[in-house]
Formats: sequence, C-alpha cells, structure tokens
Amino acid sequence: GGNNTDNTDNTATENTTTADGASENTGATGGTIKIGATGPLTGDTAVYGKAVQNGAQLAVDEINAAGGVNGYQLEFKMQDDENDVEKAATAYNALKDWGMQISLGSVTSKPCINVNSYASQDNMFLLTPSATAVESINTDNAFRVCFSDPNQGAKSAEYISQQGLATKIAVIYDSSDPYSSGIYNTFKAEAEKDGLEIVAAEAFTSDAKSDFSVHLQKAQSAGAELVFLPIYYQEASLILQQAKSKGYEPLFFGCDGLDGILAMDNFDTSLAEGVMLLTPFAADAQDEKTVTFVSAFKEKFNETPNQFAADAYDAIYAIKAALEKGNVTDPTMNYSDLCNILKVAMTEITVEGVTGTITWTADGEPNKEPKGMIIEDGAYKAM
Amino acid sequence: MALLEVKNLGISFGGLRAVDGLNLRIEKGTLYGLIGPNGAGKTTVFNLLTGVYKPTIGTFALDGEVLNGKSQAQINHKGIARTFQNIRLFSKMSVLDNVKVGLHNNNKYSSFAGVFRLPSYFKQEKAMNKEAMDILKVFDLDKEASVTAENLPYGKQRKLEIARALATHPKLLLLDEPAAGMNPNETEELMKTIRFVRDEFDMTILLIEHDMRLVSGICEQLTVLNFGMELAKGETSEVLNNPEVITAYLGE
Amino acid sequence: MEFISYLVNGISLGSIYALIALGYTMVYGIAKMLNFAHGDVIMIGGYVVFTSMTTMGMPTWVSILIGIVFCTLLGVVIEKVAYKPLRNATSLAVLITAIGMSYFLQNLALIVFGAGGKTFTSVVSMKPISLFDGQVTISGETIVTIIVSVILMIVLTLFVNRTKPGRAMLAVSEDRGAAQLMGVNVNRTISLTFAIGSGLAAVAGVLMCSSYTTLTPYIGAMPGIRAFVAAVFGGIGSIPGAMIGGILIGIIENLSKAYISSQLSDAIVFAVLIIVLLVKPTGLMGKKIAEKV
Amino acid sequence: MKKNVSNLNPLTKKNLITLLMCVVIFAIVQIWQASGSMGSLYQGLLVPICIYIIMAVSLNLVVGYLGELSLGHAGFMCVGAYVSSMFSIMTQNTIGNSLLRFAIAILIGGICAAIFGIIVGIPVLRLRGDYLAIVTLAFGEIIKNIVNVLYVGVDNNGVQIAIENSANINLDYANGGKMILNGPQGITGTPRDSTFVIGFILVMITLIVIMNFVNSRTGRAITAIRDNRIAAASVGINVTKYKLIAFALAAFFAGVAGALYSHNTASLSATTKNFGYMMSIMVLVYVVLGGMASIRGSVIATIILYALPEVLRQFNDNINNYRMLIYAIILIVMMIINNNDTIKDKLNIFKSKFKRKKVPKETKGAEV
Amino acid sequence: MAMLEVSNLKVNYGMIQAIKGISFKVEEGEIIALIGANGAGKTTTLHTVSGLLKAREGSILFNGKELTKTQPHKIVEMGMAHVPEGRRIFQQLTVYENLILGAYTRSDKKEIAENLEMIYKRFPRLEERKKQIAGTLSGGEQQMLAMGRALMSNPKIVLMDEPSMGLSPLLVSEIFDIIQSINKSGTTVLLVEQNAKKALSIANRAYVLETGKIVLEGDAKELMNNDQIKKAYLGE
Ligand SMILES: Nc1ncnc2c1ncn2[C@@H]1O[C@H](COP(=O)(O)OP(=O)(O)OP(=O)(O)O)[C@@H](O)[C@H]1O
Ligand SMILES: Nc1ncnc2c1ncn2[C@@H]1O[C@H](COP(=O)(O)OP(=O)(O)OP(=O)(O)O)[C@@H](O)[C@H]1O
Ligand SMILES: [Mg+2]
Ligand SMILES: [Mg+2]
Repeated sequence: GGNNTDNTDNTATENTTTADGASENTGATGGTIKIGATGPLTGDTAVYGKAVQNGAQLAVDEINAAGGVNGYQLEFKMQDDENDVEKAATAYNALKDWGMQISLGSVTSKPCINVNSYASQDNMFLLTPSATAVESINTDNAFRVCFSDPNQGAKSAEYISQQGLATKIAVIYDSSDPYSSGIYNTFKAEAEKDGLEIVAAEAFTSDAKSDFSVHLQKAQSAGAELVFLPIYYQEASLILQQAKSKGYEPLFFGCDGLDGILAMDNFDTSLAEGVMLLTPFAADAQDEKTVTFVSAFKEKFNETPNQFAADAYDAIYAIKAALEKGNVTDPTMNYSDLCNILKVAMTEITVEGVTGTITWTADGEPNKEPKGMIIEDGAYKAM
Repeated sequence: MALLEVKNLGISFGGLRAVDGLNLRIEKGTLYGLIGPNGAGKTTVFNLLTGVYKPTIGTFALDGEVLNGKSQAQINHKGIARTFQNIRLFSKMSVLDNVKVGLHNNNKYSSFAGVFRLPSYFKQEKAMNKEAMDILKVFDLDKEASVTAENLPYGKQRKLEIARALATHPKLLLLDEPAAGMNPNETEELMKTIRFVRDEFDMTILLIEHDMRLVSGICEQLTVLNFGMELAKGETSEVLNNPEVITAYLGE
Repeated sequence: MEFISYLVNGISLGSIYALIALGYTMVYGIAKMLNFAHGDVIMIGGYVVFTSMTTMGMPTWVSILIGIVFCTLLGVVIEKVAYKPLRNATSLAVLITAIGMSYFLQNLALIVFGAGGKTFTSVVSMKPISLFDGQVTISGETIVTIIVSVILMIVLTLFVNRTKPGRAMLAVSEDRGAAQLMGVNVNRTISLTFAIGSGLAAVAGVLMCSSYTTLTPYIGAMPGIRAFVAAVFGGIGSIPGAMIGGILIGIIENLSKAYISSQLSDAIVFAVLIIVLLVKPTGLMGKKIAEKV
Repeated sequence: MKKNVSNLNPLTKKNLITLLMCVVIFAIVQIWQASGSMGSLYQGLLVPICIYIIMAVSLNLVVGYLGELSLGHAGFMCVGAYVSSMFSIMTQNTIGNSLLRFAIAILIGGICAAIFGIIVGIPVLRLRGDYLAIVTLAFGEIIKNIVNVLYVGVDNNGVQIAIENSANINLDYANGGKMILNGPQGITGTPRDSTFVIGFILVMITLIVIMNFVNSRTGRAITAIRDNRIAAASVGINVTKYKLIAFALAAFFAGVAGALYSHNTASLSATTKNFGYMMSIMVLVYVVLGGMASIRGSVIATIILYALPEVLRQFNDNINNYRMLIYAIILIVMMIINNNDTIKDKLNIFKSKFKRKKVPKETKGAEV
Repeated sequence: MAMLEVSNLKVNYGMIQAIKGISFKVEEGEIIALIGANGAGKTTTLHTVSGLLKAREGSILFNGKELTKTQPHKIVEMGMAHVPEGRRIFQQLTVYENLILGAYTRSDKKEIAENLEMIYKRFPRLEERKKQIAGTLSGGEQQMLAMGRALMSNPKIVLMDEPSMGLSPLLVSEIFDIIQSINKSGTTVLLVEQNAKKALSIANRAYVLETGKIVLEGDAKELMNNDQIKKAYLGE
C-alpha cells in the first residue's frame, strides 16, 4: 500500500494539510513532503529526543523559508517513543497514518532497530540522525548521520594511542545502554591491538547512575592515566564532579555523547577543563556553519544545541540534497517510490553539514571525520 | 482406646506458661467441655491441638497416632477440625463456597481436570454441591447459600464456621465459644444442633464455652483450666459444683 | 585502605537512601500506602530549590526553606486531591493513584523545567575531611547528610512515640475506625503524615542534589525505589530501621560494585535483601507481626 | 435448591459473557481491518494489547485471587521473551514451519517462566504482604539485571554462555558462529511471528484456563487462602503448595505473553520500562483499575489504558505533546471514580434505576 | 430534652437497608438496653450513632447537636465513647498504649493517671499485662481492654456492643457491676446485649429491635415480664 491520501481522520494543525489539498492551495509551490521521526520526548532520555526534534525542525523551517525543495515544502513531525521498542513501532505507525513519506527513524538504537524492521518492510526511506548500533540500519533503505558504535570505539582507541595520550586506561560505561556498551566493546578490541592497557572497566546501569565513587576509586587504584567515558554527558558531569571532590585528576576522554556538557544549565565548566572528546560536532567551534547553526538554534529554542540536534539538522539537509539529487519533483509520490530514488541518491550526495562533510556508502554508513576536541577555559578547542 | 489422648502438654510465651502440663482423655463420641477463666489457656490448647503452635513439652495423639509437630493441614487430614474464637471465614466467598473449601480434601480431582473440565470435575463438583447443601441445611443456612460470608450476621457466621469444619469429615471437632454473641434462644437452638451433629455424624466434640447454660446442657464431661493447669475434671454436674471451680470461675 | 574508602563511599550513598527512606517509611508506616510519588516530590524539591537559588538568586537557606514549605504544601495538596477521596478504598487503589501521581509530577516537571539536565549547586559549604593522608576523603555533603538524617531519625522517633499527634498516627496506622472512636481526626492525621513526609522529601531532595548534582525530571524515581527497598529492609514503619536499611543498602551496593561485579551490583543488592527477608521476614527492625489465633 | 445443585457453577454465565465480549471485539476488529479503513496505528496496537491482556489476567490470578501483591510479573515475561526468542533464532533453519516453531517457542517460553515462578515462589511465598511485594520486585530486577550481563552464542560446538563480557565467549565466528544474546544489546533478529490472530487465540486460551482454574477446587483453595490463611490451613489446605501453583500458573502465562512480545519486535532488550518494575507496575495498574478478581475488568482496563496514550497521538500537537500528562490525570481520575465510596454509591443508585426490573429475579436466585 | 435522641433513622449497606427508620431516646443518667436477634441491626445502630456509618435518613441529636453530619472524632470529643463489636483494640500496640489512646481527647495528665489507676483496679489482669502486645491477649482479656479503653475518655455516654461476650461467668457479673457503677458515677449507657436477662436487670428502659425496626419498647422490668420477650430473648 503506502499512499497518504486516505488519512481523513487526521486532525490538522496549522501547517498540516493533506498532500493533494496542498497542491491546489499553495499555488506556485506545490505540496509538502512529510518527514517523521520517533524518539524519546518523555522519560529519562527525553533530552535527546527533544534535541533531535528541535534540530530537525530548525532545518525544515530554514529550508521552507528559503523556498523549499524543488518548489515544495517539507513538513516534520515527531512522535514520542519513550525510548521503548514497542512504543517506537506504535509511534512509527502513527506517523504513517499521518502520511509520513520519509522517516528519520528513531533517535536511539534499540527503538531504531524495531522501527527499521517496519520501514524496510514498507520500503520507506530511513535516515536516522543518531542511532548508533550497527543493526539499526542493516537494510538498504536505511542510513545514518552519526557514527556507528564500532566506528567510535575504534577511532577513540586509535586516537589515544596515536597521540600517545596514555597507556593505562580505565573505562566507565553504561552496561545497560547499547550505545555505551557497544562503543566499549569495540574500544576494547582496538585498544588491545594498539597496545593500550585497560586497567579497569567499570560498568553502571541506568538503575544506579548517580554514584560513581567506586568506579573512580577502582580507576585510581589501578593507576589509570586516562579514563575513557563512552557515555552521555549527564552522567559524565557527575563523574567529573565526583572525581574532583576525591582529588583524582586523570585525563578524561569521551565520544560524541559527551557533547552538550558545557551547555548544561548551571554546570561548573571548570570541572570539564582538559576533557577531550572525539566528536564530529562541537557547539563552540568557530567555523561559519556551526556559528550560524548554533545562533539560530539558540534564538529559536533558547538552548545550546548538542550533537543530537546537529545530527538531526544535518539529516534534514541530507534529505534535501537527496531529494534534489534524485530530482524528486512530485511531493505526492508514495513513500516506496520515494525510497527507491532516495537510497540511490544518498550515495551520490555530499553534504556540508555542521557535523562535517559527509558522504554515504551504500550500506548506509556516513563518511566523515571526527574532530578531536579539548575543553579549555570552558570552551572547545580543536586538538 | 480414647480418641484423643493428651499427655503433659505445655507451651510458654516468653515467660508466660499459657498451658502447663495438661492431660486429657476424650473417648469417642463424647461431648467434652473445656472451661476456665479468661486467659486460662483454653484457646491455646486448641491452637496446640491443631498445629497452630508447636508444644514446648508433651504430646497428643488421635486414635493412637501422635500428631504433635505436624502442620495445620496435616493435622486436619488426620481428623481434627476447629472453629475460631475470633471468627475466621473466607469472607469474600459465598456461604456455599466456604463449605466447599471445607470439602477440599474429600472430593478430589486434579487441577488439570479442573482447568480442562474433565468428567471428574463435574462428578466431584456435583457431589460437593450436594454435600455442602446438606451440611448447610443442618445449620439452617441453606437459604443463604449464595450470600457472601462477610454479610452474614454474627450468629450465622458462627454456625457457618462449624459447618465448614464439619465438611472436612473430622473425627474430632473443636469448637471455640460457639455460643458467643448468641441470645438464649439462639443458644438453645445451637445446643440442639451440636447434639444433632454428634449423633448424626457420630462425632466427638471438644468445646470451649463460657455460657453455662450450654455447658451444663450438653457437655458430658468437663476439664477446668486455670493458669494453664487443670483445676478440675470429671462429670459435668460434679465439676460445676466443685467449690474451687465456683470461686475461680463461676462466682455465685 | 581501599576497603575503608569503599565503605565510606557506601555510607555516603546510603545516607541519601536513608534520608529518603525516612520520609517513605513515615507515609508507608502510618497511611499504609506505598507512596510511589515520594521520589518525585524529592525531584520537585530539587527543582524548587534550584530555581530559587540559581535562577532567582536567593540565599541558600531561604531557598531551602522555600523548598521545604513548597513540598509540604505540595504533599498536602496531593493528599487532598488524589488520596483522600480513596480513604476507604483498598491500599492497592491508593498505590495505583500514587503511580498516576508520579507520572503526573514527572511529566509536569518535564514540561515546566525541560528535559535537559541542570547542575545543582551544592548547598553544603563544609570542606571534605581527609583521613589517612588523603587516601580516604569524606565529603562535606556526606557529613551533613548523615548528621541531618540522624537528627531527623531521632526527632521523628520521639515525635511518633512521645507526642499526641504521634500516638494518633500509630492508632490510625492500625485501625482507622477504632482510631476515630478514640477521638482521633483521621483525615488530619493522615494529612499531617503527608506534610511531614513531603517536607522530609524536600530536605532529601536538597541533600541528594548536593551530592549528585544533575537535576532532571526523573532523578526521583530510582532513588525512590531504592529507598523503598531500604525501608522494607529495615522493617516497614520502623524509623530507625529505615535509617539502618538505607545505609546498609548503600554499603552493599558499593562493596559489591567494588569486589564482585559492577554490572551485577543491582542484582546483588536485591539478592541480599531477599536473603535478609527470608531470615527475618519483617525486616531488620520490624516488629514481629503478632497474630493470635 | 435442586436447581442450585445442578447449576454447577454460578459463575459460568459471567465467564461466558466475558469470552463472548472478546469474540465480538475480535470480530469487529477483523471486519474493520478487512474494510481497509483501520489505520496503521490501530493495527500496530492489536498484538501489544493481546500481550498485556494476557499479562493482566495472569497477574490478576496472583493479586486478585491469591491476594498477594506481586511487583515482579514482568520478570517472568522477560524469561519467556528471551528463551522463546533464542529458541526461534536457533531453530529458524531447522524448523521450517514458522507456525509450529512459534507454537513450540511459546510453550517453551511459558514453561521456563513457570519454572522461574516456582524457583522464585518457594522462598517468596513464605513472606507476607508488603514484604512479599518487595521481594517479587527484587526478583524481577534480578532477572532483568542478569539478562543484561548474559551472552549466549551458538557455533559448531553448540550453545555457549558467558556473563559480563562478550569477550568471555569464544565463538567460532568463522564457521557460522553467531552471537544470539549479546548482553545489554539484547537479541535482534527474532522472526516476527506474532500476529493478531495468534494473539487473540492465546488470549482466549489464557482466559479459559484461568477462569476454569479459579472456578475449580484448586481455585477455591487459593481464594480461601486469600481470605483467611489460617482458616484455610485449618481445613486442611496446604497453603504453600496452592500459593505456588497459582504463582507458577501466572508465571507461565507471563512467559507466553513474553514470547508473543519478543516475536513482535525486531530488537529485544531488558530495561526498566520493559521487563523492569515499571512494566510490572503498569500491568498492576490494569489489574487494579479493572477490579481485583475481575477477569473481564482486567481485559477492559487493559484495552482502554494501553490504547489511551497511543490514541492521543493522532490528535493535534497540543494534545499529542501532553499525552503522558493527560494519561496521568485520566488514570488518577479513573481510580478515584472507581473507588470513591460516595461516587460509587451514587453510581449504584443510578444503576439501580435502570436495573429495577431485574432485582426480583436476583433475589429469587439467592433464595434458590 | 433527652441526651440522645434518634428519630426515623435509616441506614443502608449498599442497596440493602439494614435500619428501616427507628426512633429512640436516651435520657441523661439512664441505662438503656437495645436487644434483638442476630442481624437485627443493633451493631449498625451503634455504628451510626458514633459516626462510623453514615445514615441515609433521619436524625441523631446528642445534647441538641445533630450527629449525622458530624465527624466521628468530633462526636468523641463531645463526650461519647463506644466499645465496638469485635473489640477493635490496637493489636500491635501494648495494653498500656491502648489505654492511653483511650484518653486521646483529654489533656489533664493527672486525671488521666487517676483514671488509669481506676481501670487497673477494676481489671487487675490489664495491669499485670500492661506491657503485653494487645493482639496476643486472650479473648476475654481483649474484651476487658476494649472496655477499659473506652472508659479512659471519661465519657458522658458510652455505647457498649455486647460487652459480656467471651467473658467468664465470674467476669460477666463483674462487668455488669462495673456498668452499674460507672452509671452511678454519672455516665449514661446505651447497651447492646445478647445476655438480655442481665441487661434488662440493670437497665432503666429497653428497646427491642427486629430486622431493622423497633418492635417493642418500655420499662426494663416490665419487659422482663413480657411473655413475648421471655420467650424470644430470655430463653424461658
Ligand atoms: N501468642 C501469644 N503470645 C503471648 N501471649 C499469649 C499468646 N497467645 C496467648 N497468650 C497468653 O496466654 C494466655 C492464654 O490465652 P488463651 O487465649 O488460651 O486464653 P483463653 O483461655 O482462651 O481465654 P478466653 O476465655 O479469654 O478466650 C493469655 O494470658 C494470653 O495473653
Ligand atoms: N458490611 C455489611 N455489608 C452488608 N450487609 C451487612 C454488613 N454488616 C451487616 N450487614 C447486615 O445488616 C444487618 C444488621 O447487622 P448488624 O451487624 O447490625 O446486626 P446485629 O444486630 O448487631 O447482629 P449480631 O447480634 O449478630 O451482632 C444484617 O442483616 C447483616 O447481614
Ligand atoms: Mg479463648
Ligand atoms: Mg452486632
């Protein structure tokens, strides 16, 4: 099936109009293409979902203001999946009823796997901004903007050994989170190859993620010179604070999950002094693209964007590029036909995004370079 | 051989010797009374005989089989059933179901047969219903068969407890203050019922009661407890005229 | 030496649980309900203090006071609106309503304060104590938390056992009807219990956020459960039990992370709880249930 | 009186109505689906609703009939989900008939969950009241935690199991070795065998089995234990044994629900929300709102409460964005309406106005 | 004006009407007996008077104040005590704590202590067991405790629901003596009893309740000689 014209029971919001209605009403620029995403908008990972929502919305608004894509507009809608696989499927279905033609998949890995299992069945084009697990995009309709877990883990180990940052390394990771444990696993494998010694690998779970005294103590006792933190910034901020209060001062090294730490409300940035991270995006970077994005985002949402927002922003621009590349001029096209065009176009485009210059391989993985960043005086600096 | 043979039975709670070296012999078919002042240890004797408490000393045997140490359920299997001083019904279940729970071990079929409604289910349920109604009739409760137990007035709840205990086909029935909360007429009626049960079901009954009308009316033999120890025992009329019993228990 | 360090860390984690468990056990012991929203009142307390201290720039002690007053009122309002209509319903019905209330508070906070984490500024200015040449440090927050929870434990124990409203609480916890026959105003007593419990939640919120400084709408849920476990561990309704239970849970959690497995520490904490309850079926300090037949 | 004796089961009629209600709902859904006007959202809700009906009805056996508060029901679901999923993945190539494979997977899931129910039940059921509740919660969390550190793979040497680290498992990847359960990453690639029809059949089986069970000798014993443990023991009921039976049966169906769950999603992992205490509590909400010891109530409450926040999705953003807040408020309001004495009284009076005619019939029934 | 005046009282349990419009009066200083068979509605009546149950209709005036709209604890404060059916003692508290809770509405420490002494004198067993957890007392001991607890509030009127239930014959006589003596010292008594003979022998007047209706009332001594009563309630 897969046509979006029969969603009559859909209550229209100001800018929601059915596709065929729009082609008549909006005059010269005809119709809209509907992009949907699922992600946690409630629950304790809501901060990531909200970031994606805002980042994508910003890009959509910018594109529409600049005249849209090939003469038509984009429309974006996000449904809450509570970071739950079952709810993600429901959210995806709700978006389909709404008339979604392109999916941004899910924000988080596990739900994205489930959403993509439906999307691939439907042959719906899927471009997730932020689901890192390998399996999230293991079908030909699916792509992602962020790095995959193995990619990040391996890159981090490589970077640490190449730069000679340390040899004795401790890892603190979230064993209940696929993102975190995924990076840890590949980091570990790569680290062994590169001659790094993991002296302590301490896990925590989402049920007990505020007390890190034991983890830090073990790292310290094992003589770790560098603590690798493949986790998100909210927990990282606690780790930094607790390390400081016990007087433990190793190097801290993280991945893209750490980005956002400086923007936390009331965060004492001196705690993060010297923290290094390997991330494709840094809100404090001084290049023009980033500066415009960050200031537009701040103005619109009164918040500093993190990498989730940046990835989502790039995802929308990538879709725009692919639509243009594939020369999609009919916004009423059904999602399956659209997918056939887009999945070819994706491999042919280059996006100059805020997370770097990106191209895609046919298996959906992005090619882009992470930047090594270090926090100095409360701001990122390229290393 | 006596049906119930209690030898030197005792239990203490902390420092308190609630029952202290009790001896008791009850012949089959007797209506036996256990009386004594409040806190003398009568209910505790029942609790020992039904396995709620384990005795610290002494033994008791039913039909020659020593039962102390066994669980409540096992003791019931062996043939002792009871009622409670503070009524304990299955309060949210119907009157009929209360009695059917009493029949639990007499009309057996497997859980499997129950779930898949095998013929044994229908056969046994039918038999259960019939017997339960018969027992209820004895206590004049058959009209209330479908009433929820907790909505029965107090006196009828007491009767239902007896009916339920009887449904387990005991050899020995222990009744803890069956007439409490009944007026003289109701007590009279209860006495008839108890006698009827004894005769009809060939039952041996041990009962605790403070209502002397009932005690003197139906009990054939008595043991008087005081401070956990035997104060007197023997034929009812004798015991009730015992001066010690009068001062400790009956008053003038 | 490491062991001592783990122990100290465990105690400091446990003291937070203990503080939360005190509030839990009050409501739980008296109103006979699992107030699943307790953890979320703690979270609200954290936000209120954060807002007045950081956003509005009020002095610390004023902020704390505002937090306590706010939470106390919140507790009373919640009780009036959601729990009081269920006074004669089963305790399970109230439990479910409390869960509804928990969802409500979380989602409300999400909308009002946003999903992003905020960093709480510790209200404790005490310097950490350093032992054994700095090998073991005890943070100021820990010391304050322990002192506060011990004081609260004593005050609450005295209150419940020695004062008239306290006695009313005991009566209400056993048999509301009979308590009324003694002249106890059951509604007021339960409201008072909630007021105290929620005030304690505010204190717990402030101290928890001072130790673990990230503030999100969901920070209350998990410590709430841990504190509930602690309260049961110590014996339901026992105030000193809640304190001891909390500290022990903290210690067990940290020692098992340190010496057994950091991944399995949740399982270990719960396993210890199960074992203790099997040996002592009413918790460490719980009264043996007297049930005469 | 004769009539009463021959009428073996005064509850049969009530149960038949419940079953009939389910069949009617099923038929309506089928027609709706066939007409093509049912949106993806609703279609997607069908299997989950079946899953949670099974969960709620089985939990009602423990909470409503046995009278013990269990906060770890999701733990048994977790066992069923993981075991059945692993089974299906391993036998995907050997058992060609997906229906047969799924049937076996469901059975295995249920049985393993029941075994866990017994293992958990033996110590747990000695405790009482809130202590029992917390220990069931604890067991549920332990199951969840263990599943998260478990690594299971297969290769030529058979099934291999390790804990804590994927590196602890030496799989011969070169020769088709495959990691099945990958710690916190969980299981991916379970065949999506669950369908609404299968879900519906399982719901019906669950309902029939549990209804028959509670209306049998065993069920009566269980209800008796709930009402008065000491009295139950006094009439010769082995309290522990019957508690255990109820617990194991409930766990079995939770396992079945778990199998249905895991075969309805492409990725399986154990978090607080699914398989943790949050899910146990969510199911408890259905049970309590539907009414203790009311199977029909559980079914209806599950349908309404599960669908509610999802149905709110299709409204405009003002509603959609606040749907969890709305859900919370509705939940509280429903609880109050259902359980407040004054409101109940008013409702009763209201109802009796409609039922006037029926009253004499009822009294007659009681007198038979 | 009567101390307690109940008129046209109706009480329901759900759909079932348990009290079907009864009226009775208790004058200050009287002992009034309320007798009736099982399920007649005696307990229901007392529960409604002390506010534990809500009346459907009718009024209850206590010293001129309407009780049907008054909360139970206020009623206690007004000077009413209730020895409930089934005793309802606080099982997990000690005997002493139970008694002290009885004096909850009072704050005169010294008089409370005196009152306690008086109770201990009347029920020496309670003094012996003052530290025992009340739930482990024997049935009769619990009955004494329930009685003692109600008297601790120094009430103007006390409602007693079968106070002699479960007591030994010796204690039964004693309980009735006690009732008489507290009555002499100025407490009005509304007494529900199955032991109608004893109850009527100490009461001034009595009411007979049958299935929720008052069927007979009058002077207690006269009722004792009423054949109907003799037959139905005295077992003669
Ligand atoms: N579990 C217990 N713990 C402590 N003391 C107990 C316990 N059970 C009974 N007692 C005490 O043992 C004594 C005997 O109690 P029991 O209930 O047997 O008395 P009884 O003879 O049945 O009295 P009554 O006629 O008043 O019911 C009482 O003093 C009681 O307080
Ligand atoms: N909670 C209840 N729900 C429904 N009906 C009840 C309830 N309590 C009592 N009843 C019914 O109300 C009527 C009056 O009961 P009540 O307890 O007042 O009688 P009573 O005169 O005190 O009897 P008894 O002498 O047995 O104590 C009875 O028919 C009883 O079945
Ligand atoms: Mg006794
Ligand atoms: Mg009564």
